[in-house]
Amino acid sequence: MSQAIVNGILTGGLYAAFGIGLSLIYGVTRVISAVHGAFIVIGAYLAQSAWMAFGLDPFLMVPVLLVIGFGLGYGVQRLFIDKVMRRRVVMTITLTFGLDLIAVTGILLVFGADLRTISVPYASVGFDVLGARIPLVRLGIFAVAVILALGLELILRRTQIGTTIRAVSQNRTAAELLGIDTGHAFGMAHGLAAAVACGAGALLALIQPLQPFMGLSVLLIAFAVVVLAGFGSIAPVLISGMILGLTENLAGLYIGTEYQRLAIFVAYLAVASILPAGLFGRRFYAH
Amino acid sequence: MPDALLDTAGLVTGYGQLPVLQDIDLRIVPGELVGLVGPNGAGKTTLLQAIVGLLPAWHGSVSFAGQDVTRWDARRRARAGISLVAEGRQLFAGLTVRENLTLAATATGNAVEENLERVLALFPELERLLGRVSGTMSGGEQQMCAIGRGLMCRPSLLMIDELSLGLAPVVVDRLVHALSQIHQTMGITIIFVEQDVDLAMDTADRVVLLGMGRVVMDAPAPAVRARRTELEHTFLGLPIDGQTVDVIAEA
Amino acid sequence: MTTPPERSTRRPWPVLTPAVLIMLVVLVVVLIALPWVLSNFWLRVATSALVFAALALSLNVIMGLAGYPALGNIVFFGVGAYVSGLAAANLGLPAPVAILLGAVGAAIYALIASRAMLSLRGSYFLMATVALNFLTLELIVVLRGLTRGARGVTIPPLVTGDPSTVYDTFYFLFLGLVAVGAVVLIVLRRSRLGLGLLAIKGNEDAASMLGVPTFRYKAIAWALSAGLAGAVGATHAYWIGFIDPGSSFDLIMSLEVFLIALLGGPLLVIGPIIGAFTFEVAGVIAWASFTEAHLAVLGVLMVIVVTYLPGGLPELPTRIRGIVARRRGTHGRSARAA
Amino acid sequence: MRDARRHGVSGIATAALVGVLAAAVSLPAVAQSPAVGDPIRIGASLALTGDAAPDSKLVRDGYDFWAETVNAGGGIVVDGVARPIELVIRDDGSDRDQAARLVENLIAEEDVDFLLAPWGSGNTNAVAPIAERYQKLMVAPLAASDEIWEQGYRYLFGVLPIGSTNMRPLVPMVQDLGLTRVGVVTTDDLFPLLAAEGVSQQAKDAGLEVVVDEIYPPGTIDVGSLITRIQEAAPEALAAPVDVADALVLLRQMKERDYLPPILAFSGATLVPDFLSNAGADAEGLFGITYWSPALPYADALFGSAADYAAAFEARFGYAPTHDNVAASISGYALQRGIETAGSLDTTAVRDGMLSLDETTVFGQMAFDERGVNTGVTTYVVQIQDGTPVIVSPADAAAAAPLWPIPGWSER
Repeated sequence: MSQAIVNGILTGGLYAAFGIGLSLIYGVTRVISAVHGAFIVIGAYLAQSAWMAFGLDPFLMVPVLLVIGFGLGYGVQRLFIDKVMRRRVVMTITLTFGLDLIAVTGILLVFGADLRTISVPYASVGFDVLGARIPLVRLGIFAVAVILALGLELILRRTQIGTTIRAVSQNRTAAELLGIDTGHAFGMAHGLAAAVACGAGALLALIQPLQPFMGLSVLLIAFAVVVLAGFGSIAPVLISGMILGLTENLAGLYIGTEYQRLAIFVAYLAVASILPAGLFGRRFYAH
Repeated sequence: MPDALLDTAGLVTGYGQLPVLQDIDLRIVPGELVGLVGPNGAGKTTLLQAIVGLLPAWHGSVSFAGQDVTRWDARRRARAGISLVAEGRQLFAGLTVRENLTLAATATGNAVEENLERVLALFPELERLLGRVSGTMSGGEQQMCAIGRGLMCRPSLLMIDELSLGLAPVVVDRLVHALSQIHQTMGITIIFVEQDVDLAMDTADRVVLLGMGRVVMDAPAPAVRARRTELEHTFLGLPIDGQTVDVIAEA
Repeated sequence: MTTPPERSTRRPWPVLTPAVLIMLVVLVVVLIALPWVLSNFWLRVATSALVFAALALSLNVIMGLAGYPALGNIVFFGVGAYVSGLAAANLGLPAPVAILLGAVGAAIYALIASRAMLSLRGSYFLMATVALNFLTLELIVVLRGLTRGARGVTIPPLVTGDPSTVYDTFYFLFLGLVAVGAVVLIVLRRSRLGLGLLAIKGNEDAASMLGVPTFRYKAIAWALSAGLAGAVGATHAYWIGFIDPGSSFDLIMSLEVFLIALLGGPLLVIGPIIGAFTFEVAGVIAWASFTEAHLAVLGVLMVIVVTYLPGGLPELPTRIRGIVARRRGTHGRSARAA
Repeated sequence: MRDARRHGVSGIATAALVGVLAAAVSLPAVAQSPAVGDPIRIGASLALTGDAAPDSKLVRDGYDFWAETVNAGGGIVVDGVARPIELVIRDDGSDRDQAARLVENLIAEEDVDFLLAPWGSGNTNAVAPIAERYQKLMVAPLAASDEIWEQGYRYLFGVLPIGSTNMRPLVPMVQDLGLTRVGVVTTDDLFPLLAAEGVSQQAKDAGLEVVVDEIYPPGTIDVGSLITRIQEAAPEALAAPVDVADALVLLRQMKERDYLPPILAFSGATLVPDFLSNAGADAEGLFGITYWSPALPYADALFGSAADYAAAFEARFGYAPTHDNVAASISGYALQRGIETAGSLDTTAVRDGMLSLDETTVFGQMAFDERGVNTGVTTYVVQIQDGTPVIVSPADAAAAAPLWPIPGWSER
């Protein structure tokens, strides 16, 4: 039991890191970005490559990935999404899924179909608390995920660009009237979201063998996280991630491991239909 | 006659396929305080949107401070000094008053502190509201914040849509007072849209009356007051024959 | 000088004008004649096109008419396949009964899901349909006592004989389903229900205030959509001869259907048919030339359609004319609506 | 020039082979230097992209290796004419419909003479009816689903035994070691389920206690609960017939938890290069299942001994072959032997030829029953000892004794 809770929370942190960017993009641009999973996978592959080439620890790679992810997100927003952002969701989802397919193919062509993993020397290090084992790697992943989340929150709350992003998400016309470059602001928002996604990829690479087509399952987790969190600010996303992690682990322990994934989708649909606004309300930074 | 601050020539625009403004010629010189009046659907808001660049001109041109800005987008015009306090105030409801004000200054590349002082001097009420989330304030407070935000952009032309709509008389008095302060002490040219014709005539130096997307009357406030009856015709939607319009327009 | 933006996104819904009628007749004749003209390979391509056309028609019932972006609608294809497949493999029911059961089963499944999901709108509905698809997939996998789970189900053949007989049979079966889909859409479009659905698409709250029983209408539309998708899935199960969870609830296939519906643009009936054939032929070419990157080709197509052809194929002539005109040097800025 | 070199190389190889294999049934084509004829076109739809791409790559390399080896020797001699092999491989992107369509195209438009199957039971299931409809022979390297072989397909052959038998040899080994408590965990996938059911049943039949029997979703990121369940049940031997990615996840998270059962056996995954390169030192001591090892005393006229096959394959592709590679090569070879026995390319004749085979290949014994299943294959338990897979069971083939318990994480 205590082990399942520890696992659930630690993995939940990672799930939250998958979902945060998606939540931010939707909150600001009202676009469900299906290319988000690809950002995570790209981050994972880059972290793995750095590990292979230079022996660089994935945790140390995170800052680099933040920069790369930012560039990717900014570019995707300005080059593609900007043009169709205000259309119906049918259009934006098709566009982003199209981008996802292109990205996945790119990953396949660049990195090949072979499995790739990272095996850090401290993989078996851990300590026991109250009868539950806490692996150091997992703790590190959780910590970095939380730091990424809080960092994003800080940027949105405390910086000039954060204020601009929130302003643009609330009233685009007014922002234009003030001379705000809204396209740039949307780009920044998507950039920040993709940065977190790319960074989270390094964390994923620490526990999961990499395959080019793994993006979809990651994307589904991100969907579930944001549906639970309701596109609010960052804290609900963190909590939702952990709820999912716990759901999965407790279902695995008490109902049976084969129901683990089913439990996630049941939680996802149950919350979506009973509480359409998510567990925490749906307004984006509207206090 | 001084150079025009704003000059629209043969301006035509509208929404979708539907033209709203027909051939608008409007010339405003620096330092004017202009009230824009007209019945619902006459095109007042549309005109402001065309001036500020939210609607592209189909025909005709818009010049501002000697430059042809017809092709400029709203952002560029804002930076050039046109500020619009739009209908419904359009505050960033989730942001605090301070954030709303600060953002306006930084977005247009203006200093924050100096302009904030200027706005707070004009609306001391905002001082204690700086930390409030703007969406939670009263209508009057929101309008002050909106006007203040417009001023943070350091405009040379400030346009206010629906100055008094839905506000209590005491608040309206307060805003009218502020308006003349902005006009006189800051020397900013102002166009404001007002439903209440009498209020517009009392406040403005010059009144422009729009009807069916055209300028029906454009005259100094006292001259307009003298033609109150014709004004009422327009507001009631009665047609005014072309000749009369021309006479009035020339006045 | 700029003129008013010429791109009007809100076209009036096309009705049965003589031109459309002639197009329809030509299309029907061509579709019926195809098996006599095509080689078995191309007949298989055409059959796939019909499968996609039927699915896109079914999607149009809920998406085209009611405006509900059911991205995960492939779930009903899968449910239809499983209901009929299990009925045939385990109970030994004859194919027509099994296929009918598949359709009914999928429709009932939609009605059950509608209670929970049709109150969601836009992106939320979209994501919920995706979740429903994967939830159902997991259910099929977990209930392996009933469904054989990940092992899949082998379906007894519907017809035996030489390849041509088999292909002709399935071609006409799917053509029949396309016809059913077309009739359903045309009848709906002209009925009160259809009007109600279009009202819901325009503005659901307003429709509700005007007395349109929005929930009931949406539920009926979704059940019809699901029933048709279920019938396609059921027939497809016989066509392939083997079903398993992964390929019966395949999100990529759902995306392809989505894209085809978009290609059809505002032409609710003819659009998906032309879109599906265009898509399939393009697909064959793409597979031949970009084996490694064929998914990227699909992706590029999706990006292009959304970015440059949001009105679908019907918009293509106008677009091309626009590009040609620009090339000819109406230099000056393009008519870009800000 | 190129041809001359080929002949030269294969000439040496042939000479060596003739010496080693006195009992070789047929002499390689080049020895007789027959006239060179049109190629025999053999089609295959493979998942070069998509989910099944890593597995399919092994199959593709196996096919290529067979075709290249045959062609290096001049080709298959049919009616006195040496016919080279031309493989026509298409990518189905792991998509069932696409696989079906591609096979249709291979038969109807590309006019191939024979077919080799895609990787896996799912896609084989999808294309088998088409091959059947056109009466094209198809040989499947890796279609272990029991059910496929109950469909009465006349033109489908498979070189591997059916999946449910896969992990069974583990049971006698565990018994020999005097252990009684076993566990089985697997993912919810076609082959893993079959293998798990098979070994679980076998263990119960043998009187062992199955203390944990779990299924979990493939691709699960967090298998913490599964490990907790295993830990609580404390099996002495754990069989986990899961694919490479899932095996890596399970192993990694056991390591994080500092847990390892005394005996841990994956199925074929243990021997896949992808697994070994990624698991590195963590693979030490793990058990696995194979149908083949380069150390086995198998040989045939085409490939030479198992060791020869391994050496030549590694020289060509840069990694040591697994039974997946060899099974793919042998699929081609089975077809080749069918053709050679029949002396023609006629489907019925080749089918009869294949059914009549009963001979040793580099893959072991090869003999097909009426269903088309190869009944000659022996299954071995291997263990990674000092970084190398060695056969540890059954005893008569064992190169070493099984070492257990596997050293714990802290003892490495």
